Amino acid sequence: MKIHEYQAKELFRREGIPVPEGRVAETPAEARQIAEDLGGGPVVVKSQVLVGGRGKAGGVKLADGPDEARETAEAILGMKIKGLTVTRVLVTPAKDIAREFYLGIVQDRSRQRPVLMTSAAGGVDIEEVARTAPDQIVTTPIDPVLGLRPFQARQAAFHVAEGRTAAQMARIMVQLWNAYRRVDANLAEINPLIETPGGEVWAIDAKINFDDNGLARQPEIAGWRDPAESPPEENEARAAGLSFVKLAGNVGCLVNGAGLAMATMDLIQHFGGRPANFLDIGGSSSPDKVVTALDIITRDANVKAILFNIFGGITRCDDVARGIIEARRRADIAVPIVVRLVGTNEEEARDLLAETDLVPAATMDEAVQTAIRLAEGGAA
Amino acid sequence: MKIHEYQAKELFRREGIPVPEGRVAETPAEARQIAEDLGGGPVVVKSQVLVGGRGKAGGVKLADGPDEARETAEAILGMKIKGLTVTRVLVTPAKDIAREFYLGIVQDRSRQRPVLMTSAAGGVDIEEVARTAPDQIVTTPIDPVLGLRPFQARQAAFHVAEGRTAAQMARIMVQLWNAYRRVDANLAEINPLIETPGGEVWAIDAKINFDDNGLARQPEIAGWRDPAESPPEENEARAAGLSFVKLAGNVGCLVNGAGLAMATMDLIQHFGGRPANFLDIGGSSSPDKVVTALDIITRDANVKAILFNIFGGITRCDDVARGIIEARRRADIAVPIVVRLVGTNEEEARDLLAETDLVPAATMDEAVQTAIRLAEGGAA
Amino acid sequence: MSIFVDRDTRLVVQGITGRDGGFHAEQMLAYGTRVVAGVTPGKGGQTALGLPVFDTVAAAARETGANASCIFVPAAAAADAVLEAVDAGLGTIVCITEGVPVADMNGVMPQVKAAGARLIGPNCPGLITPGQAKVGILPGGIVAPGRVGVVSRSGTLTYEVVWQLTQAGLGQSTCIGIGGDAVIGTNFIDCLAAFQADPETEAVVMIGEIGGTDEEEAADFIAANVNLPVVAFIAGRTAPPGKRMGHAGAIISGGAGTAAEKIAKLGEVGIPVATIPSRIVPELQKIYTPQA
Amino acid sequence: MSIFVDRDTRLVVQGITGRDGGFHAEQMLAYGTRVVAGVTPGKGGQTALGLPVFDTVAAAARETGANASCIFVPAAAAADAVLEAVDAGLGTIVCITEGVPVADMNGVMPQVKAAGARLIGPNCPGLITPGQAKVGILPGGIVAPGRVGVVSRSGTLTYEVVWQLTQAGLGQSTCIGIGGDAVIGTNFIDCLAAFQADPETEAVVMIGEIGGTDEEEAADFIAANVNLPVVAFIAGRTAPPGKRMGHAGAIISGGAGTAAEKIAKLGEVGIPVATIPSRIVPELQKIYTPQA
Repeated sequence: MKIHEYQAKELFRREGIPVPEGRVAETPAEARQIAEDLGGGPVVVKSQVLVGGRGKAGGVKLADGPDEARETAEAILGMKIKGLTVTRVLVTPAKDIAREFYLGIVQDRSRQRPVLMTSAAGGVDIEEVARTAPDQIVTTPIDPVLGLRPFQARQAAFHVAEGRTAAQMARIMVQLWNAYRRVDANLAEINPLIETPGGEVWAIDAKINFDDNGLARQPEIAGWRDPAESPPEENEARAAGLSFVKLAGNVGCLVNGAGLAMATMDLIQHFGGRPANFLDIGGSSSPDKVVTALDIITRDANVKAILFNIFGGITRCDDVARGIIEARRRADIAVPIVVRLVGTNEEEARDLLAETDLVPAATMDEAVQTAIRLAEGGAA
Repeated sequence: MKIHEYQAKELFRREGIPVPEGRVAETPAEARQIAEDLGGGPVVVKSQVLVGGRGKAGGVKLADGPDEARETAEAILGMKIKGLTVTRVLVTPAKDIAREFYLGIVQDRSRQRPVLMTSAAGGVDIEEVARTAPDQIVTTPIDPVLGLRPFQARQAAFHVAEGRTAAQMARIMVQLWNAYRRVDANLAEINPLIETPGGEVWAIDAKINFDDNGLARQPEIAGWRDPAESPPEENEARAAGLSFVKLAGNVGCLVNGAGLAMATMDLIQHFGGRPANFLDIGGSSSPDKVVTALDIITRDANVKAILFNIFGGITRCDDVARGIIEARRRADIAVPIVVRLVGTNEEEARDLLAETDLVPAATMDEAVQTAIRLAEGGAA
Repeated sequence: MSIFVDRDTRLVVQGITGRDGGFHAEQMLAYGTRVVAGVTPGKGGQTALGLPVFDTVAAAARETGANASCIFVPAAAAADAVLEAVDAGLGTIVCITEGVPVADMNGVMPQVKAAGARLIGPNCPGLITPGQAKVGILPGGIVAPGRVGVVSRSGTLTYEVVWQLTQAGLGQSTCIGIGGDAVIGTNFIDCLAAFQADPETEAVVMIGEIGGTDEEEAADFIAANVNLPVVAFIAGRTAPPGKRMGHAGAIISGGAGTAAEKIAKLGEVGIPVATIPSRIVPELQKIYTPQA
Repeated sequence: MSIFVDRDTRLVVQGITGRDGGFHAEQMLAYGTRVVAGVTPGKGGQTALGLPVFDTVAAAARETGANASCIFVPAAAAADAVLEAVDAGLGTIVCITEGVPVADMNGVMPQVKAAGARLIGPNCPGLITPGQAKVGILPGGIVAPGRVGVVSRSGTLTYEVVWQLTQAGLGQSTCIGIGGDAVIGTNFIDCLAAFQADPETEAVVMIGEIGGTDEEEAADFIAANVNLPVVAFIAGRTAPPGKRMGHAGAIISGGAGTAAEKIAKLGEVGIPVATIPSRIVPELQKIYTPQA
């Protein structure tokens, strides 16, 4: 899960990280008022959308005082950035920049622990730096139990800076770690952390992503979820306990298990078709879940055929078939449905399906090819 | 540092430990009101003084309803328990007791970590249990970094109890550890933790002692210090950065260093005298500290002679002597003062002292014997 | 003739009185696994499926000589359940629970390693040594004893592949699902090393997916240390970047963890990568014929 | 001819630009200790007392080959300073700072031990090997080279005893103040083992005080492992129970840690305990005559 810059800044502020003041505006007039409240000097008006590259897209602009802030907000509010409409802007004082640094803490899968990444190359895309000039990044593994020790932070900070600036940076690193740890983040980033010509240090951008598995114990953070982060179907699926990702094709898929769901999606493409989604309906085969899944999938007008790919495993296939038939009965569906069921009692299941308009298939390959053909208007 | 039961209960409550409700009364009328607010049933009226053995001293009494609570509070308020006057009572609902357990976390010096102690022998003096029936105590060392793991708590809890009671107890153990850790305690104790006939579990007493070195980062706790815990002179000394313990004798001591101060105290007794105090004036010899120390010591009418025992070490003895002379000039002191100074420039120091009414001495033995003689009215 | 679990496995089921724990304990017993005890705090002294239930894993291990555990507790209690099994001296710990926070797993792994224990999972289907022991939730009906080792990050996709192997007459030494989370106790390399060391495993099928670099590291490991025939499959060729595909670990982030990279790397070191699941068995048959 | 520090000690002073750190670094230099660097974060590149100052201990160790550290930082930063020295690979770390929270020291000790480093203190005067190296705040003027090892929980009481030894012509191999806190890095047993192993230490004076059971454990250790003559002194015979006597560790609590118990235990294993400080030298002379 992601949150907005202004929310990440709030979490950073709680830890003591120096973040410039600022507030969120939903209208140009509010933006003007905030700029005035901030003293009337130059401000930055920053679109709050959950995608990267806001700056390049024109979603971050300098404004010289309240009137310009209003005009700038007017231009930015309503903009579309990578498909997302800007409904909020953060208005925050502009800071003079002498130097820009990068600070980030991210889960390192190979090391099975978080790492602090520090670089004097701030303000740019850190993944680009990692690719082109990895020696410009200092990597500090963080002991998952001991946490980031202040001395480790100092070692990293004095590697990229010096004097009072480095000492402040080291304190900010520990505060960033505290933020990361406290909210079950898997990414916490300040890019850039700036030094002003006068030697002040400020976190002028802020980003935190969360470990979805940690959200159960982070009720405040979970409540900050912006539905605009995902298409509405994905939010609805999540609420129903389904793992769903929308794609652009015409074959809707319902699969049990994430790996099998990915493989099904791949197989559709392999046989020249186009999957409409990734959908893992999980271990249970309750008709309620299937109905919700069918509802979400068929709302997409592109979907011309639906494919069930279920490896029954321990669950009896006839039970699964009965669940699908019940769901199909409750949902009003116009497109053909191909069902492939493997596992205990798969013959009984096929007999059950034979009495319906569901199209049975024996193998994954057969099921996928049938679904593609049907989606393209062919016959079962 | 110690805090009262009602304060410890507040800290326990914050962690979720089941503590019966209750409030503190300073007058019998308040006690009556609290008992009424608690529903009018039987309550316990508990003196809040910072010493053990309140129960035996008659400072904890059952009262059958609000009127009896007022009478009981009247009897307890104003009582003296081990020299401390009761000014507050905690009024809390009486609970029926089926079983009593002991839970405590304490710093184990040898293991260099805290240990959880669990016993089915609750409600009695745990040190007595440790002496007479050590096998009735389950000791669980706590990893200082990992903390008390829930499974360790369960192992201990299921050793002394069973079923739902043990499961609840295990949760309380982890909560007790969280309290201990969060406030830099060196003792956190629930004695007894009770099970009611209906199977409820309650912490009906609570005790927390603190690591004095941790108080610097525990401003809330430090603010809870009850001056009644120590004699006023000790509080005053602490405020001045002096380490002072009041004793019953007639030779006041000012010594630099705690070990030397203890040895000086021992030596006075060894030679038949009676030390009036333990006082470590610390590393510096600033006249201000010495003036405060002299002031505190001479306020005790028992003190008939004062002994300075200073091992100069790196500090020059003539500087120390000048400090003492200056302090002596500023303080109006009627009793004789013996000064023993060792270290760099000790001869110069003795020359300086020779011009004053301070009585110089070359060795600890000589200094102590002289001070005892003077305290008993003898001549220098 | 297997890795990690076999006839000598004496299993305790943590969370045996829960719905999933109870159901799968029964399935494991039915398969013939030597399940010796269950653990549910507060239910010590009861029995479940005819097995004694203990309040703690330590008591269960002491009383029954258990040497392995299968964990079915809620996500919030999973890390502690693993550490309890480690503390009780169990050598093989299989954590089925899904949704365990990454920070919890980060904290658990150093303790597991320090104790020399083997943790499989979390969020995994467990493992099965056909004819000997099934620990976890893999369906016993799809496997057959044999000499192909199967290791996979998936659940049902593994079943699909194992079922195809069985139908083709290719039995398995051990089938293991290592789990789809970002931090797992046992990875491809651990399993490959164990299969290589197992005298009765003759070939390996490895099923990876997008996210992380475990498959790439496994490729290097195979090149240097494994002389068994290995066939791979990677799921998620068509997954869009930045989206979590069900599994917490299945995400292409920052341009890393794509199927293309993994497939290229495996190809570089000479490991055949099946394009689709139904090609796994034929690819294996090209380079491996079971001994009579 | 010494324990823990000697001519080969290459010392970094953490907190060299502070008041105490600067003063005592100067005293150590004046005594002849090979102080090679100072560390103060943010002052790297400056010099202090003619020594290079670094921002981190790691940089100081790398640039100067330091192998030991003396710490004079505020209490809140002390645990981190110790871990920084451990991380930089320094083998001997002397922490003078007082007021370090017990929880911090609990957390530090496992790391120190895992690294195989030696921590002395905190809240200690440090140690001195006469004529070779002084690390800490013990006054250099009171010691003399020789063959008596001195180990003590006190500061000025140690000076008193060492000064009496020196005046009696009994020089010292090493004098070490282990500190008065409840949790310390090096205890009596560690020092006794080192003195026993040191070919040039011929006798030991051990100065204990009330609180804890270190002296009792030391008595058992001496009985089993030390054949050097040992004389002890225990401060606090007349201390009232439940009162902290200055040192955080000097408290009789729950009836444990009394001087009487310690003296009895030492007596049991045949260690003479001087009744008053001025009897320490005579007691030692009864059982030990320095070789010519």
